[in-house]
Amino acid sequence: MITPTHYMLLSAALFTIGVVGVMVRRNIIIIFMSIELILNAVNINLVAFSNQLQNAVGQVFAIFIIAVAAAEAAVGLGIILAFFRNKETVNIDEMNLMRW
Amino acid sequence: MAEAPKVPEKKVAPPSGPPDPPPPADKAPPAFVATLQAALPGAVVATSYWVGDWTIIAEASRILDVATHLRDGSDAAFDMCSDVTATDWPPRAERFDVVYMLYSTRHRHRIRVKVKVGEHQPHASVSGIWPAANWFEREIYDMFGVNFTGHPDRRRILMPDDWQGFPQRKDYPLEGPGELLMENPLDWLRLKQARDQADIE
Amino acid sequence: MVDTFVIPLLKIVIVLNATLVGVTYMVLLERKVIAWAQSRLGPMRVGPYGILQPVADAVKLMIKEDITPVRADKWLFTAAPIISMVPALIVYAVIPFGSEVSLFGRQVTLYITDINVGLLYVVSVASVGVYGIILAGYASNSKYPLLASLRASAQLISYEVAVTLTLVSVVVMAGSLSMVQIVNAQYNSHVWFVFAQPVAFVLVLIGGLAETNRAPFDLPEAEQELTGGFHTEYSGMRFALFFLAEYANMIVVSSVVTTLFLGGWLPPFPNVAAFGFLYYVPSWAWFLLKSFVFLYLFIWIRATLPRYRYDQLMNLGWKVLIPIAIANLVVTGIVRVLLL
Amino acid sequence: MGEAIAFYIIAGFILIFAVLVVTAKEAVHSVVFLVIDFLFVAALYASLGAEFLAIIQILVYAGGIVVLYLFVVMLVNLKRPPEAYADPHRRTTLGFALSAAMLLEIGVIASYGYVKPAPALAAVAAPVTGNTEEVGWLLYTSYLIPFEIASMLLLVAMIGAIVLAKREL
Amino acid sequence: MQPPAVHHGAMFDTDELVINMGPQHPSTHGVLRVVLRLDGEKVVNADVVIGYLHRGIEKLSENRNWTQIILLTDRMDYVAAATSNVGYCETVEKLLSLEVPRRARYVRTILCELQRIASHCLWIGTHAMDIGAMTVFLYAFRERELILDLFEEYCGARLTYNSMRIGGLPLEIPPGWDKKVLEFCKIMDSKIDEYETLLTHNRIWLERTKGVGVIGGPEAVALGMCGPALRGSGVPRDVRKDEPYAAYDEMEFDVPIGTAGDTYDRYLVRIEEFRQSLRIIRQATQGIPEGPIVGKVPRLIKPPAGETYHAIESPKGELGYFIVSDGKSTNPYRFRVRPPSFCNLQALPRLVRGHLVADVVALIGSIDIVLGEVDR
Repeated sequence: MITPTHYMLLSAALFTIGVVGVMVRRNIIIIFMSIELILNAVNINLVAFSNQLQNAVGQVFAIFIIAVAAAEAAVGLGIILAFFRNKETVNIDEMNLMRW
Repeated sequence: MAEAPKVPEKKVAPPSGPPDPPPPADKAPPAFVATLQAALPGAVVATSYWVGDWTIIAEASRILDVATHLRDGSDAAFDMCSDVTATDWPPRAERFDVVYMLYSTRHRHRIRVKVKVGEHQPHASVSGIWPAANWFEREIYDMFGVNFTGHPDRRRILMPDDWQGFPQRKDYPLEGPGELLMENPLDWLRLKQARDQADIE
Repeated sequence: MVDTFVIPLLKIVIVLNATLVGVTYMVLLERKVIAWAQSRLGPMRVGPYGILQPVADAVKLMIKEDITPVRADKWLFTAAPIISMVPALIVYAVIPFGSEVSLFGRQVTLYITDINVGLLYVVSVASVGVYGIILAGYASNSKYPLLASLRASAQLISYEVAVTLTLVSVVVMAGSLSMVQIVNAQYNSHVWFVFAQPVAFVLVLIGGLAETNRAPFDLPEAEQELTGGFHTEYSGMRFALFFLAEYANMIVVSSVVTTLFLGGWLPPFPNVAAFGFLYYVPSWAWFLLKSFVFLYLFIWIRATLPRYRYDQLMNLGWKVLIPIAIANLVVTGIVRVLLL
Repeated sequence: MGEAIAFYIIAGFILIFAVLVVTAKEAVHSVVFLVIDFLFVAALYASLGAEFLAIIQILVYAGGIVVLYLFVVMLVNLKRPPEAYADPHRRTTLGFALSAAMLLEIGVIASYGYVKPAPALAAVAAPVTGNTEEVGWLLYTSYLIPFEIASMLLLVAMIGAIVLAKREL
Repeated sequence: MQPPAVHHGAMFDTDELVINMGPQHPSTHGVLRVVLRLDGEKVVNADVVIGYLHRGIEKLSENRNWTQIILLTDRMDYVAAATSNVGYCETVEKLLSLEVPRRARYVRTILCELQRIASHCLWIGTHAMDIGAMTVFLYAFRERELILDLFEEYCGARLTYNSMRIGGLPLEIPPGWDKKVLEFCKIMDSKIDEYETLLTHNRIWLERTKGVGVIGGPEAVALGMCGPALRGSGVPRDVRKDEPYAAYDEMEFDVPIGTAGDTYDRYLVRIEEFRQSLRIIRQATQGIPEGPIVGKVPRLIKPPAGETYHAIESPKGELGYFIVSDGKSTNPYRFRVRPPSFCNLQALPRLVRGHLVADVVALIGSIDIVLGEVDR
């Protein structure tokens, strides 16, 4: 029997992997992808509870999260491109200036 | 099989230049030639007429002035440089004839301008006057080694960039340099000189 | 047990094989039709009128040396053709080839499955197929493929937006995302959607051409510009997979257009009693006939039209197709709410 | 039983590919693993009866957002990842400390689940006719204003991305 | 190990990409190499590299006797070999001050114009193919085949004809050949319309060619462009009209010119040239005079010392020969060809700047080059 606990465990593990990615990796693109993993972990939770409660509100929120993720990716990648054009790097440690 | 009797090849002395016959008395040069002579005294060395073509033989050092005048003069208006080429006359001191074939799309007439250029003598490029001359002069540089100055992009054009020698010169062998030239140009030169010596003897 | 496992598995096997054979013969058909358009004969040597040409092609491609460029990303280079082929095949899961037939006393539906988000499934699986092309271009580590895959990703995503927006208006008409329900809706509304949604039909057709990289939108593989585009570095069977995927996608697009706009397996005038005799023709035959019309149209267009330029393609997608699609959707919505 | 098998397989793959995303040497490989990961997440959604969300996950996430990532990775196509010449494990301690804390939390949750199983809740609202209709109904009634705000957000993001990425306007 | 201080050498940065188009490329029409600097897909600069097909024809010719050179001229513009033959023979005749019989001049005109149609057929086919319309290619080759058949009947060869002799023609035209030529004209008339229905008003074709590679008349003249590429920019320069050779002074024809100077106008000019060529062929074929086919040619051809330049209008433009004779040997002292493709190709970097990669292909097609002639 799969209970919401299982989904929460899965979600928490995925979340952890995402956080470790953000912490350890220095390539900003991979950091962005780790953030996507974190968002997905949240979504899994929402959908699991939505299923448990037989209520679609959780799915509605998951859709909002996907919309936010799309917005975040668009702007974030735009920043990365603009940055790369000027500094030729995607290493987050070299992003230490507010302007150039 | 009987050997055909070997006819010893007659060594004809290489010609030292084109005849450039002067125009016959009943032929008057086109009007713009007179204008050119008036505008740039001394720039035109001679005029020549042969099988219907007029040629101006100009002073090499003043080619830019002549070219500019021929392009901008209203009676000349040679807006199109239809060809630039060279001829090699090795016995002559100024061994190259650089020949400009000009055409006017307005007056629909042609003229040939010819200058004599020495082997290492710097010669002004006309590619600033007619952009078309750019590649033609590159080809002349590639084939004859005429030393163009002021050319925007003086590289070899048809031959590989690292080619040794100038293939269209008369003293360049028809069969090409062979492997030896590519590997060791000095040895090749020695061998060639030895062969020429043997030829003369 | 038979209903849950055996029959679906059998259907999957049959559909997969039919697809692959169909795809190989699609290549022959294209070569023949284009040859006729160009006053040539086309393949004539292998078998009578060249009908065994696909076999020869397959043998040739399989025994050909499979080259991997030295500096390519080997892992992705191998994966890319597979990534492009798999989505092209799994789309067939939801395509209704016919209604029901009785075989050996069983009612068998002529589709593998009918999921309630069928149309969205088609669109989403097709969107994953983009990766094959992008990764192929990237993994080759060569400039022409890289340019091609940049082109491809921009093109496919743009036209996906246009097509998906257009499909929404069909969904509004049908009231369902299920492929089978859409066909049934056309039966119930007494009219094929091509007459109810002519604008959407044209848009989906154009978008479909672009999504499958067919002429005049075959920029990612434009031979004259990019020397073959994303598959420049591919050879042998891996190249064949790209090739098959392209033709499989063509069949998918024709099938989807048939289902959405031409009433799928329904004969013409399905509700008119006077034309009842058309039901004697089996439903799958109608479906195949209609799909064939579109396949022929694709080939015909390829033989006729020059190729668009990259910027013109993007302008067409974003400045023409998407606004029209949105306008069409709005009009459809208003009409639907007010009149029906 | 079938449900459990499906869950464990899917969950296993999700975690494996998530780890691969974070550990892959090349950014492109990371992107590919991310796509595969998202496909498995979609499968998980489907197994939870959220078909519409599953399809949206594939269509928007795998087919849209990640293509964007791939696009940027290709544009920024570096010969080697930044890790090759910058200290790759600068925050390793912090990262692992954090993950240890996280694991601890997971352990607590898991043990709590054993001690006090979640009560099986009764269905609050009966499903309308299907998953898509249900989600759509909620989106356009109760959550209309958040929906509109999300659309505004996307518009702003779109304009922002164009402004940022375009060299000269 | 010291890490590199500055990170450079990315294969693809977002600024510029250098891409080598050719020498092995499906649409460079031979072994042309164009080094493109791209910004995204936009061409920032282009460097044309030629010489991959250089065979030293000029040098070779200076070591062959005057008649042997005719067959070397075949190898230059190999899609319009007869035109090169005519140009060379006329230059030598000019040096010799030789009168060519009228019948020979008429046949030369017919051959030149047939050759122009054949060359333009090849051009329209490859140009349309470069832009993606592949059917036109096969249609055009179908008609080119008919011309090759006519040439085969006349001189036995299908590509490198060697179809001229100094002072006239090598062969009398076969009986009934002129009828066949007229028949071909009738077929070709309808086929030109066929090409036009496929292209001229095709929206995609218009979008791909209009406003692409615009060059004004004076600039084109200064760059040395010639032939249809120049006439597309509105300069009415045609050697056939301006400096008539063969029997063109007796023919009635118009010189079509464009207005915009873009790829589409160059296309229209060439399409109209098809029609004008047919007009010339009809006039010449119907008016072939009787008489000898060879003039009074000396047994040993040895022009007097002197030099001359003579140009004719090849399908690509002004094909000029500059020949110097030293009057003593049986070979030319200097043999120089002014290849029209060479000059047109020179304008390519100017034309492609600011356009997209796809336009580079369209423009290479639009200036109609043959690498055999460019590299010689």
